[in-house]
Amino acid sequence: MQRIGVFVCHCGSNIAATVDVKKVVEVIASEPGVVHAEDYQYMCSEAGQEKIAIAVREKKLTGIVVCSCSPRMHEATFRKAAERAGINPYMVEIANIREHCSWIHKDINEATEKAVILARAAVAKVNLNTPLTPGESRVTKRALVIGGGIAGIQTALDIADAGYKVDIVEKTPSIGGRMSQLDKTFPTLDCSACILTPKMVEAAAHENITIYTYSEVEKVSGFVGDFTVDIRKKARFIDADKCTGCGACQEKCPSKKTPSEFNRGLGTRTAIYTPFAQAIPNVPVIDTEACIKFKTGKCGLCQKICAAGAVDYTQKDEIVTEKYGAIVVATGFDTISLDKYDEYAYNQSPDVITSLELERVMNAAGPTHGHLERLSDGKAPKEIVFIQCVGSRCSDDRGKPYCSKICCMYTAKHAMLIRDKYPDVNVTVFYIDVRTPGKNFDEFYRRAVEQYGVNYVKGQVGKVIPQPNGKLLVQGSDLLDNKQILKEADMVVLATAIEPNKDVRKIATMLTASIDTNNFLTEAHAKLRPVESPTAGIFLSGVVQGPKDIPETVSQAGAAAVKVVGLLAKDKLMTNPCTAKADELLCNGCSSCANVCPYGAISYEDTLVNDHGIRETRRIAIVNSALCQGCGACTVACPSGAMDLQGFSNRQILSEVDAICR
Amino acid sequence: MQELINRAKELLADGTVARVLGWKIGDMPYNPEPAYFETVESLDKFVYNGFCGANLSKYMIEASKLEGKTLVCLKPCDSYSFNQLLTEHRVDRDKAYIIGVGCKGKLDIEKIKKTGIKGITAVSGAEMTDACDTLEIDTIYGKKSCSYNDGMLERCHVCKGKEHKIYDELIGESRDTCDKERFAEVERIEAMSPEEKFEFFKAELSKCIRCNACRNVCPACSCRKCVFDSTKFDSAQKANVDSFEEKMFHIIRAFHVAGRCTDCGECSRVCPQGIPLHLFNRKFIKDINEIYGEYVAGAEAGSRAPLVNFDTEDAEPSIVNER
Amino acid sequence: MSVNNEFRPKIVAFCCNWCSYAGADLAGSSRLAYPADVKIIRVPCSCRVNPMFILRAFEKGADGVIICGCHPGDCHYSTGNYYARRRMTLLFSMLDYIGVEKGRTRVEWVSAAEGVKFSDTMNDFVAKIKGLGENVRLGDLRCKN
Amino acid sequence: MKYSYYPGCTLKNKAKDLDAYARASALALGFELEEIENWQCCGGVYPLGSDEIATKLSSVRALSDAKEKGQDLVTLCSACHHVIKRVNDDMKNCDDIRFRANNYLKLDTPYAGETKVIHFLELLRDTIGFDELKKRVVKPLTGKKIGAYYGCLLLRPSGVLAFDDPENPKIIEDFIRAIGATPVVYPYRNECCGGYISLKEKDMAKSMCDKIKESASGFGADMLITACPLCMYNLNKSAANGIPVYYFTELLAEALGLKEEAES
Amino acid sequence: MSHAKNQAERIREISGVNPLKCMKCGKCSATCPAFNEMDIKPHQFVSYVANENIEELVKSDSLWKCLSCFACVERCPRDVKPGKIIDAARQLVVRERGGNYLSADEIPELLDEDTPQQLLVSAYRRYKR
Repeated sequence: MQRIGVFVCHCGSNIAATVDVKKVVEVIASEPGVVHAEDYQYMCSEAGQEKIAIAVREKKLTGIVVCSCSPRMHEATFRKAAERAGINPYMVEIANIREHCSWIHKDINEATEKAVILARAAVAKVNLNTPLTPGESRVTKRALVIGGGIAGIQTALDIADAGYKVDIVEKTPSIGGRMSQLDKTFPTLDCSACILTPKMVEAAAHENITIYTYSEVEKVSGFVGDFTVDIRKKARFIDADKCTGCGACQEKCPSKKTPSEFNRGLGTRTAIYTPFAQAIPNVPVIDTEACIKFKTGKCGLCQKICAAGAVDYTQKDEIVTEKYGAIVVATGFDTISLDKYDEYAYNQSPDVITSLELERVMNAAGPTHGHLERLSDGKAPKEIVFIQCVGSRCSDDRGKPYCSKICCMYTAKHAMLIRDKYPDVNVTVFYIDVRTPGKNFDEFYRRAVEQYGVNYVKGQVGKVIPQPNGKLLVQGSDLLDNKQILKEADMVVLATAIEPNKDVRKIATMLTASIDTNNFLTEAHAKLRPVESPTAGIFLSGVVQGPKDIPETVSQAGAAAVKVVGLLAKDKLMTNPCTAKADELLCNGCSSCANVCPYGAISYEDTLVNDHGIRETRRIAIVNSALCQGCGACTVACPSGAMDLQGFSNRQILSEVDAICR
Repeated sequence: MQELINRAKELLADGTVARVLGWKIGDMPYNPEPAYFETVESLDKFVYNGFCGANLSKYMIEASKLEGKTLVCLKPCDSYSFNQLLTEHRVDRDKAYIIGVGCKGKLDIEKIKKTGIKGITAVSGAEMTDACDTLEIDTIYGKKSCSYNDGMLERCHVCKGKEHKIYDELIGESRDTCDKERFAEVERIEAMSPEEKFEFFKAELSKCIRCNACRNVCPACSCRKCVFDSTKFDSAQKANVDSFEEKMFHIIRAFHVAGRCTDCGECSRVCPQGIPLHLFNRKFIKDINEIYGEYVAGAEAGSRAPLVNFDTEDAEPSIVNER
Repeated sequence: MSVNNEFRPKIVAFCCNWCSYAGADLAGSSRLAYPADVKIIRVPCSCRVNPMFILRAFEKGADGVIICGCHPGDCHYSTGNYYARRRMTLLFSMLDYIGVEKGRTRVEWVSAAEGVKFSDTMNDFVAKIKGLGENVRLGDLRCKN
Repeated sequence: MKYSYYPGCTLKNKAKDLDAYARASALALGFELEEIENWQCCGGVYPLGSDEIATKLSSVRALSDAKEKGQDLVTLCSACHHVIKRVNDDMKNCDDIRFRANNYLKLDTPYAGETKVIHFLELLRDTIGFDELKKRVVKPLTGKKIGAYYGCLLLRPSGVLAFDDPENPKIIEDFIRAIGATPVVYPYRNECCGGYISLKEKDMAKSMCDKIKESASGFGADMLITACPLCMYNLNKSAANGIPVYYFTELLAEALGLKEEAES
Repeated sequence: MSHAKNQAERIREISGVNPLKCMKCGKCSATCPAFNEMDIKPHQFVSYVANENIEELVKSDSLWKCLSCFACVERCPRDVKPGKIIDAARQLVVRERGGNYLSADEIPELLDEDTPQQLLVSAYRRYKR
């Protein structure tokens, strides 16, 4: 029988207001195995942890139950406290009486009754706990960053500057991401390219950074400190070592009609192309779906023209396999499809565009060379209407339930830039709320109104009605005037909701990283561990975690880098000792367990066993504890109960069941 | 039968096999029992007829540990069990010399007795070489007869087929005996109201005396030590303390063999209380076939059982509520 | 048992550590109430839930058992919930077959971000179990006498 | 191929031709519309209140009748389609309504939304296919510039009607192309004609229809087509311009060379 | 429960709408083709119910101007369905005796030779008990 101490935390009033902690102490003290029970204001405080140490000393405790917040919060804290007090850290169990009890129940009797039951279950479990010792695993001192936008670039630079090797995998032919598509940035109106390009160059030149563009992560295995990743380098059909980036091939390419991804489909590109002038690497790729040579076998003009002899139509995809200690996901975002929002006539009129498309229109390298013009007829607009929250804050199934966060600011930016450059153009913004928290943000928006005379109308637009004369009639609400207004516009710009890059679900599955219903990756803790995934060794940078603007993205990218560096700085990692183990006397050697093991951690060995005097050689399952991650799939596949999971054993869980159902 | 005995003698004599695993004449004309024969002489007691229902594949677990090869007689349905044991590394193929024996359906003495035939002294018409359509039975009350089909085990009416799935050689003819819908009984229960279902199983399972005959005979239930005998789940029980434990035992037993059970029907054959235990296993087989696609345990050695397999598009558990 | 003699079911919820347990934590920190009848047992993965645990809960007097895990495809261990899904489907079907009321057992996939779903699920499950009443068919007769 | 067919009250009376052209065309295209026996009026508008049962029963009867025959239920009038499709959705998805409706009706087998409700246009699109229809056209309406008028009932709420993109539909435009004419897309094609409001608020309906017709002719339409007798009525009351309004089935019959036959 | 609260609850029940879901964006009013005919505007239907100001709402002319065209229902980003609220308010009125907006006497003069049956039955459903 264990000697168990139970410590009931008040958590200020978080627990104590709804759970009668004194009563819990009183009832639990008479449970079998419990030799000590007390309550305290804040068990996680130093004084609280000291109480554990004192009780261990004085009452010779062998097991500890802390009734407090979620184990996901402070299990590690109390395990360390136990270890300092001289008890094996795995002799600690947490009864979650805050998140699972006091915070969700109102009736004090009901909550107290439940807290007691949860405490009993934990006591019952500790009674069957056994000391466990973590193993050690090595750390590969190299990081992988998935995504080469500003988030990925910044994270990679910070890791590389700390002295560690880091690889960037970018799906498109160049790093740079969404930021490279922007014209200006808020809240100061810097040119986006002017501040991004130096970072791109720095990353490319950094001795610790390897960049794989036009590449995708194909397979991930392993675990924190020791991931193995297959990267598919898609064939560019250009020998990057030979290419001088002269651009002659692109000038001569006769296939010029493909919509340019970089210009959001507003302009065209050639079949052999670099997405934009400052692309890194400055090595083109051949789009085989557009290339005449690939489609018909004829042409081959680029190969003929290339003085460096870099064009190679026979190039094949290549798989690079590399080991990493940590992986950062920085896959960024895209705008949502507007197919379900055609009341705004996006699919009916070329003069209805998204804000990201407007960035390209305003950009000197864009489809209109930076001139603000209607895409239908090239005429200069006189009236422009901006519509906010298109697809954001929607609880129907058309859009996204969240606020996309960046739209209020970029719309103020667009409105201001337009009014500045074209003072004769009237700008109207239909908004629901203007949300501009952030340093110098509200001031920025107010300047748009006060200094630049942008007309902000509180109310959403119901319909954009194309007119026979080519104008767009915008039918919207003016809620302050309680009127329905009809405004004739030349252009309509939609602040389209952003969503995580479509590939992120596939990547999250490969990484076994949690993902939420909106396809943003989940943080380990919403407040305290915002750049880590709950999956150890996986870190989050940029919009993949949630909508954010450039300053926030860069801060978070740096934070993710620090977390990676902290991990890579270690030589060894402690492994989870809660691994599976087979009882050799019960094992049938039937292979059911190995069939369900996702890690290939189970093998079979002919083992000489002594089964109550019968000595024979049997086929016995052996678990490699360095590979086992402790899911427990094998334990249920095993019919004889030979396979059990340490820390979550059959008898431990059954004892919890019994305690709850008692 | 003589052909079989002769061949067994030959193989024993030339040292191909060290022993023969077959059936030995019992104390009654209808109760032969599994036995090893290690000498040519002992084979005089060897018998193979319509009453040799016992599935010998499970004996091969122990026989695999012995020196030399064992000649084992497997009926078509037994060969599925052997394959399944092979898949699970429980038997050694190299230690077995399999003679696939013909089968014309096996008999259930209880069924024969139920037709009113008592005091049996001799039975004829159940030899492998017989046509097996009528049984001539000598009793202390005189000569009786009974249709072979009427005396056949339930499992033979839903026979999986007369083909052996694994063998070294074949001796004897088999015949198709399948004349019933295999899942008809399961479907009948499925169609009941929850109350009726519960009453049905309560009535059946309350007869259970936990003699473990079902477990002992079952070729899939071959654990060195059963969970119900170990301390791993605090589940070791000997007596039938309450009705729940019977349910738990039989549900878990069926669950543990789900996807591995070849539906050999031995559990029901040996149950001294006559509980139709195969109805549990057959329910799992039916569900597996319907939800995850047709799967026949033991049809092929090395195949992956449905419960250690998955498909990303599998049905959700809520499908149960919709069925 | 509360004073007004209202039936208070005993409900065991097995929650995987990575998604559903975290979802329950989120329900808690978001103060999304559900009845105190639900008691959560933390398991590493839904594939750790042995049918024995479920039957044992019923044996000891539980009125409902719910298993929560990561959404299929999102398992922390890649494939655990796929196995859980098959096991529970077959087990539930067997329970239905022997006459246990449909709805006493349930599987729900709840992610770490779905506090609302966790709370809604538990509210709904408790309501359903209350509708079914006490679990007489699978209760441990020994303890009830 | 046989379908159950629910004509609705107006098609037996003021909108006889909408019905006649459809039946003639259907036969020519190889499917038979079998009128449901003893159908009752759908009520014209879908009863929005979640507690209204009695007003939904006539639809349930028609739906159940089709189910018994194992046929899909074809509708033609936009209002009937709207009402029956929504009631069907209730019967499928709303436990309370299903329970109470079945309680009232005491059908041999309870109805739970099993029948598939399809509009005649969907039949043309999904069963026959517009490409195939085009092949069957003998008198293409070449040169005609036609505006499709959808109105509200066929499109909204899109979650239930699932007819087409509610903001930018194309099924009638595709139909127009199939019969050899040129569709004219104009933004008011999914705006309301005024519906039942025209009984008492005649001016309001008129001004709404004016907008629709002006928009259509502004984009160059010579005529409008519709599937709804009430839309037809309201649009014809508008004095905006002389642009004529036809039932789509009339043009279908014409293109198939059946117009005279159908009229006789 | 006060009468106003009771009435508001009835409307929530009949319509199946939760007015608290509204984020006050005004898209319903931006959408409504009958907006200019209404004294209480579509986005206000929601706040009237939320504020339990039913007495005013049921007196509103808007009850008889809504076309049930579902444009507001279709476009509402919060799935609030103002069109269902106003119909529920209308139901409250017509379910009370004498609340009919249409009387049998006035029908003949409203008809013309082209009036389709559909118009009559629809109007009846909407306006009368």
